[in-house]
Amino acid sequence: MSLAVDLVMVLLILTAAVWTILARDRRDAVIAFIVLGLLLSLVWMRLLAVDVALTEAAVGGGATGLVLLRACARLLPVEADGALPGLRLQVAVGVLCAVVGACLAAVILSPPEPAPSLAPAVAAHMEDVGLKNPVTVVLLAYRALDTLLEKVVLVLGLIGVWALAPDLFWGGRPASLRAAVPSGTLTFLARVLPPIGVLIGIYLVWNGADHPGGTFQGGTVLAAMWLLVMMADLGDPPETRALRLRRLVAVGPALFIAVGLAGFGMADGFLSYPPGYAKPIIVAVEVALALSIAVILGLMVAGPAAKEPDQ
Amino acid sequence: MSLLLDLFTIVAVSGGLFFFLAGTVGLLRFPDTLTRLHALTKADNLGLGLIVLGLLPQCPDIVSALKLVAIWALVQLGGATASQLIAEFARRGGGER
Amino acid sequence: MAEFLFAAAAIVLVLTGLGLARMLWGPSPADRMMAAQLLGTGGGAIAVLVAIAGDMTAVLDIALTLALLAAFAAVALTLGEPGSKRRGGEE
Amino acid sequence: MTPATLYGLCAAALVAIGLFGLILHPSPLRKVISFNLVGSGTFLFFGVAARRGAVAGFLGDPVPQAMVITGIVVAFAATALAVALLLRMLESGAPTVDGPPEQPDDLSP
Repeated sequence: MSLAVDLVMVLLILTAAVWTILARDRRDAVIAFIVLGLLLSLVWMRLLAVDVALTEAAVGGGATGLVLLRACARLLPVEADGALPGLRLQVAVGVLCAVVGACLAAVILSPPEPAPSLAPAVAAHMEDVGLKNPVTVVLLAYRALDTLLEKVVLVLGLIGVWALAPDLFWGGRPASLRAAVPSGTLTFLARVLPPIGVLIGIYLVWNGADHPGGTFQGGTVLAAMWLLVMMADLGDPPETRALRLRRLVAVGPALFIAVGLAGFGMADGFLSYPPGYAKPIIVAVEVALALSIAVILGLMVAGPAAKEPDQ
Repeated sequence: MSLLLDLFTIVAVSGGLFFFLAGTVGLLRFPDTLTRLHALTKADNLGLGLIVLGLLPQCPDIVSALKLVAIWALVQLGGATASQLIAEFARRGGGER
Repeated sequence: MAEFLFAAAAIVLVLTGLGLARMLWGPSPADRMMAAQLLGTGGGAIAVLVAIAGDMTAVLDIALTLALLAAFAAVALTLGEPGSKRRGGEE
Repeated sequence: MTPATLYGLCAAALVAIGLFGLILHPSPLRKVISFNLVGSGTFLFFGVAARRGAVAGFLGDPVPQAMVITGIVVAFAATALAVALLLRMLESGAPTVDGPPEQPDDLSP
């Protein structure tokens, strides 16, 4: 019974994946990709990884879909888009990809015994940190350096997006996200939903210490609400040169680095927390990170500056 | 009492499943975009609504029950807005080339 | 009771999964988006059923996130349309 | 066959399908989407490893799970950067299979 349900799920995923590649229109491909994100979120739930399911639901279905659909909107429709090259090449590449897939499948079918796991190592440190959500413990204590570097990647990504602005527009506002035709319904949604969404975002961040949830999930939800407001034309994207905005981008990573450096003096070294104070420090870092993630994700979707800065 | 509540859950959730069936059949069988949209909202409103209603007696605590109601309310809001937007989109011919 | 709720979740998955046929047939992007919309609602229903049946209240948060972002993809779809002069560009 | 194994095979298929599109699609946007498919497959791989490593009272090994969360966010950042790059490329008039760029008024001198 249970395996039959999983088979159905896999079948649906493969349908969405194949259609993502084969759809002629690029917008159809993006819709298929959004469907795939929803399905994957259910798969993560099935694999009992609730934290990941939350991330996939917020990022996979929401944020990535928005970026891709917005790109579609700015490209002219052309017939040739979905056209794949000749059949002979398709077969050759298909065989090559099938071989790669078969190799990966072989790895899955011959797993090492016993299965390797770092869970005991994490369990040994759960007490010291004082949080009950193992994933948050890994993200902010056990492998905190990874998380810090990932924040740096996010900031670098944003700088990369901003750097694509023509010199003339540097520091100006990104192109507006508003819908092509104004809609009263959309305005209504953008007035009603954000207060609720912000509450849920804060809840996810706060809940992340002891239950599934956390900075990414909460931050993404906050970013989504901001984007909704921008799409309904209730607020333009801010000028990228605004100092307050740049401070918000930097506050999370900066606090994280400061806490890391403080570890040299107050604990065992970089990114180690003084015993007994781990939980409050981690929660403070999480709050700052969530703010930064929300702003960074929102600005990455908004894109590079497309207008001269106001005088 | 517990038996009665269980019975209520089974009836309500089955009702929800029926409306999901109705939504899917409508989405697949109805002739044009706007009628299909009508079928879709049945799943949003009544499908999820009845399932949430049926699950309420089974909730372990009051917070879960409140979350269930919030989920339904959010889907109402989101689903109704999405339907409206999709309908406007289809009417303007955004669907066709 | 738990078995019944798990079975109900499986049925919702099959039903909303069948809706994916609309994603393949189209004919318009609006129709395809409806398949995604149905699956989003179905995903929320599956999450609440599994959360209560398996006594994993954390799963309710997944449903909450899905419900919150239910309209998001549909809003994004209307950003740019063929036939309109401006496609998400600047004034 | 356990569900984890089944999803592992699904992950392998996702990587293969994504790779196919990544190699064959001429359009850059379609390449970006295909690349995201490869990414999703890879993440699912990690999920299977996490599910198998469920010991010490955890439902899954939290280390791969945390890495997947990091990975999803980085993949999003990469997608956003790639899309911005692609749009800029079109606006600057570079000929691609995506056709001529739209005429944004704000870019006219």
